[in-house]
Amino acid sequence: MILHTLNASPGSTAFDHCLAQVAADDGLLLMGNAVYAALANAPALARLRATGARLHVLEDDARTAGVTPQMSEDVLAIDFDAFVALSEQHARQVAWF
Amino acid sequence: MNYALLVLAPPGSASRAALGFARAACARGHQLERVFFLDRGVENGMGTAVAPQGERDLPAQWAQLASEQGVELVLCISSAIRRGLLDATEAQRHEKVGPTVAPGFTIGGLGLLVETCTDCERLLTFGEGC
Amino acid sequence: MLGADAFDTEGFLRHLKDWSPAVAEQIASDEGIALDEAHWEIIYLLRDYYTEFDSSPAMRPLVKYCAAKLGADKGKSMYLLSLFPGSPARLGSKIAGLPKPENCL
Amino acid sequence: MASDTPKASGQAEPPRLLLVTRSPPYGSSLARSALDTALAAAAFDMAPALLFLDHGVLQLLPQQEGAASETRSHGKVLDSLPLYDIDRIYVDAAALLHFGLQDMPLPAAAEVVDSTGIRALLEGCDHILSF
Repeated sequence: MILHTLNASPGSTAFDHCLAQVAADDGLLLMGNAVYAALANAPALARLRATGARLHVLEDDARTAGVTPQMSEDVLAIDFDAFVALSEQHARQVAWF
Repeated sequence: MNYALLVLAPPGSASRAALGFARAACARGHQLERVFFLDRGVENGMGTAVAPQGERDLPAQWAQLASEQGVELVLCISSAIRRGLLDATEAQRHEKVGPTVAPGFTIGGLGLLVETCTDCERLLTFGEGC
Repeated sequence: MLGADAFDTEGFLRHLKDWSPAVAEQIASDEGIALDEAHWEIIYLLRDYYTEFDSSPAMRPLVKYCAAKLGADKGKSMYLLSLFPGSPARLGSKIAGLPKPENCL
Repeated sequence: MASDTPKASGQAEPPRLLLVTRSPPYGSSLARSALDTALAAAAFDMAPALLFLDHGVLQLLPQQEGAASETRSHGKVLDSLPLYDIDRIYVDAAALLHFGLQDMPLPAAAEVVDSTGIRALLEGCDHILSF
């Protein structure tokens, strides 16, 4: 089980490479410019769903970006305490940026 | 658990996330002995940077975490000096104006990052893409 | 003889192009080392290393490089320490006119 | 003398530290930071493994002439990896294909890995540093 932290916009090669490596039992956290993939109508969201991984978004970044009001219900907004909890559950992290 | 963080991102969203994570990890009772700043991450320790009014002063907030939680904030020496981040020793050694490193930060070699990697149970990288 | 301002505060050349065998003698003399054939062999080996790898070696690669180029007898840290006491990679690089090795600790 | 006997490289053991490098060699300094971290880790007997992903495979182009831009040649420093006993080098097959570099000569120790191989590397180490 790997925690993937994704901080690059949908359309970047970092975004694509991350998706290629996410397995169904991994955790995925969208942060920075990756939060736009959490928009309910974003084509990138369908690709995220297809990984089967639990989807999270860093709440502060989503609110800053204006994504929160239009965010998909499939994505769980989390604070830093929950981010740390995710890191406790996953022995390794890969940062994609 | 024993945590270590590597920050590669300059002040911005990824660096704010690293700080938020560091605070939350300490609040959850984890050990965070060292945050290592490498590459553009060293810009978080720029003592001569001026935060825009009304915006977060990241070097000051990192320094606050360091003093409250005993977290060591290390700027990679080779990343730092090429960007003008010098402590008193390096300023003298390279005959430049200084020190320019913000209070609470120290300068050290990559060996300290490696040492941290051997000691910790959780290691997280914070970088910023576009 | 180069003037004092050709060197930084730690005695490394400011401009690598200033290096010559005479400059090596000058740096070595400041370090209290009288250069003999064995020293020169390592000095030119260090310069070859820099040409080949564009970097100054740490101790481990220097030992391996010596072993590969000069044979197992000389590819030993004890041998290098006997020529360049303390920190052979750093002191040797200084005398050979290589960039200051990046501070690893 | 025992202290001069090289340590077994531990090829069978999983790497404790995996460095993932995704940046091209010039432009930003991230590739250089990854490489410098690898050299430091080797100096401290960590036996790091290096994984070149995405644009990171461009770091492996032969005959880089740093002198042309008065900069350090990333390629030449990579040539010194064997002297640091860094002998676990993995290269993203899809990225080689993407850049038309599938016929490029690779370092002797390099192993080309597909998506499954990359996944195994990510799962098989203690810690990952991403650059």
